[in-house]
Amino acid sequence: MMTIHITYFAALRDATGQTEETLRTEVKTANALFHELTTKYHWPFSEADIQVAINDRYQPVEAALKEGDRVVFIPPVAGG
Amino acid sequence: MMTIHITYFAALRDATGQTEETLRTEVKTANALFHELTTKYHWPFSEADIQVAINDRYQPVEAALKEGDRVVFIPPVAGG
Amino acid sequence: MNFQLTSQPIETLIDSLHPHTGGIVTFEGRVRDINEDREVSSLEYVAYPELALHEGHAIIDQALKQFDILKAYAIHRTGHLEIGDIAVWIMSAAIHRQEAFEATEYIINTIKARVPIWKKEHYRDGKTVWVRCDRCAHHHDHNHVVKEKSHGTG
Amino acid sequence: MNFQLTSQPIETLIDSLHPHTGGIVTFEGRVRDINEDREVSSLEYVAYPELALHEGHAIIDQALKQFDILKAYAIHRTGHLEIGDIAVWIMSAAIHRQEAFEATEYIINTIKARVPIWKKEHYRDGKTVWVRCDRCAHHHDHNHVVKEKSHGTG
Repeated sequence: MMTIHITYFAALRDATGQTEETLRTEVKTANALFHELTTKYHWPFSEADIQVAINDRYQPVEAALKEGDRVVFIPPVAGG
Repeated sequence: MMTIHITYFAALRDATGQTEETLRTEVKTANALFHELTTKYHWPFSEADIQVAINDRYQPVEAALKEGDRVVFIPPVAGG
Repeated sequence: MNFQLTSQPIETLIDSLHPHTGGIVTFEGRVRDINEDREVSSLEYVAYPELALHEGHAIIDQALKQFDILKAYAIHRTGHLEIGDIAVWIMSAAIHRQEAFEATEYIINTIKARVPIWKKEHYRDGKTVWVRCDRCAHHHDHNHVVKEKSHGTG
Repeated sequence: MNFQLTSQPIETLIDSLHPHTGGIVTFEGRVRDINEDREVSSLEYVAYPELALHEGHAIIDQALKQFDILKAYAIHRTGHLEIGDIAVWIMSAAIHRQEAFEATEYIINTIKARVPIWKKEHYRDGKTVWVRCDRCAHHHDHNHVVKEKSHGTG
């Protein structure tokens, strides 16, 4: 079990109904966490739509998580 | 014989030593006039370097001249 | 008059450039009133600032490395924007123009692909949508409409 | 700071655009202090105004026909310019950015090729030369130096 801090932006913030949360989880990787949360919140995205940031840097979606990581799932961007 | 008005710009103005002149000539075309004037002023350009405007519009260098035309020989441009 | 000659100075807001600078290309992205055939009344841009700044700086650094330019700069707006407002402004300065065109186009394309900024469109019919990407929105209309809510008229 | 986020309005000097406008690309051509390895102190631009205006308008009209743009505009300076001064300024506004990039690049390339404007470079060594074209000057050095005269130092 480890503690992970998650921040939500844009469509994921709307779909989740909160800005951030801290949770304890058994999963080991970012994509496993994504699937756990998708089940919980019924997010309208597939893994292919999403990028992952860990501690404010993009990481591969398969990246391992460690205690205290700050995770952001990034829905499709539309700046510019 | 016809009367032609010529205006000089840039390098051709320097090489000719005047801004404009009106002359009477036997030649029938712009390129013939160019060669007549090159002989007179020793212009440092060949026909391939030069474009021709007649009455303020680009014309082919072989264009026929008529009485009263205003001619400008255009050295290589360098705007922008 | 769409082409003019002037003997007076031409002035823009760009200064402090290296004296080798011969060509500057800027891009302004503005909020337009139509997107994918829907009438837009306003926009909201939200950024993930820590990562957006990191990625933005990395994009400018890459442009400076990849193209023969003297300077590059970009600024992106956040918050609520009206039609005609500038969402993003980019400039590249180079000795020769070709490099400035290429760098500016690289920077806007890469910002759109990588920088975590999201755009919520507010429509005249009162609905709102988080846009997934430019020029591809209506091909995936069902997935796009992540959440629509009534928003008054506009 | 070469990349910034801001919640404040971004402002430029461009206004009065169609509300469909999503992308604006500008080009600024500036006087630089080095050309073809020679140190330039200032420039002089001379135009043949009647033909330059005709050709300039024709270029803008062609850009409006050829590219999917909403507006295009160009202005060219004449007279004596110092290092850093803007010699030419061009803008294209379009619904989508790609067309604005293409149109602006077309306009500057075509102005340089067709509009009867000439540039005399004044060098730090006091000489002056009517430039034949950009980026090709030194390949024809003898032909270029149409007339050199002493011009003081600068």
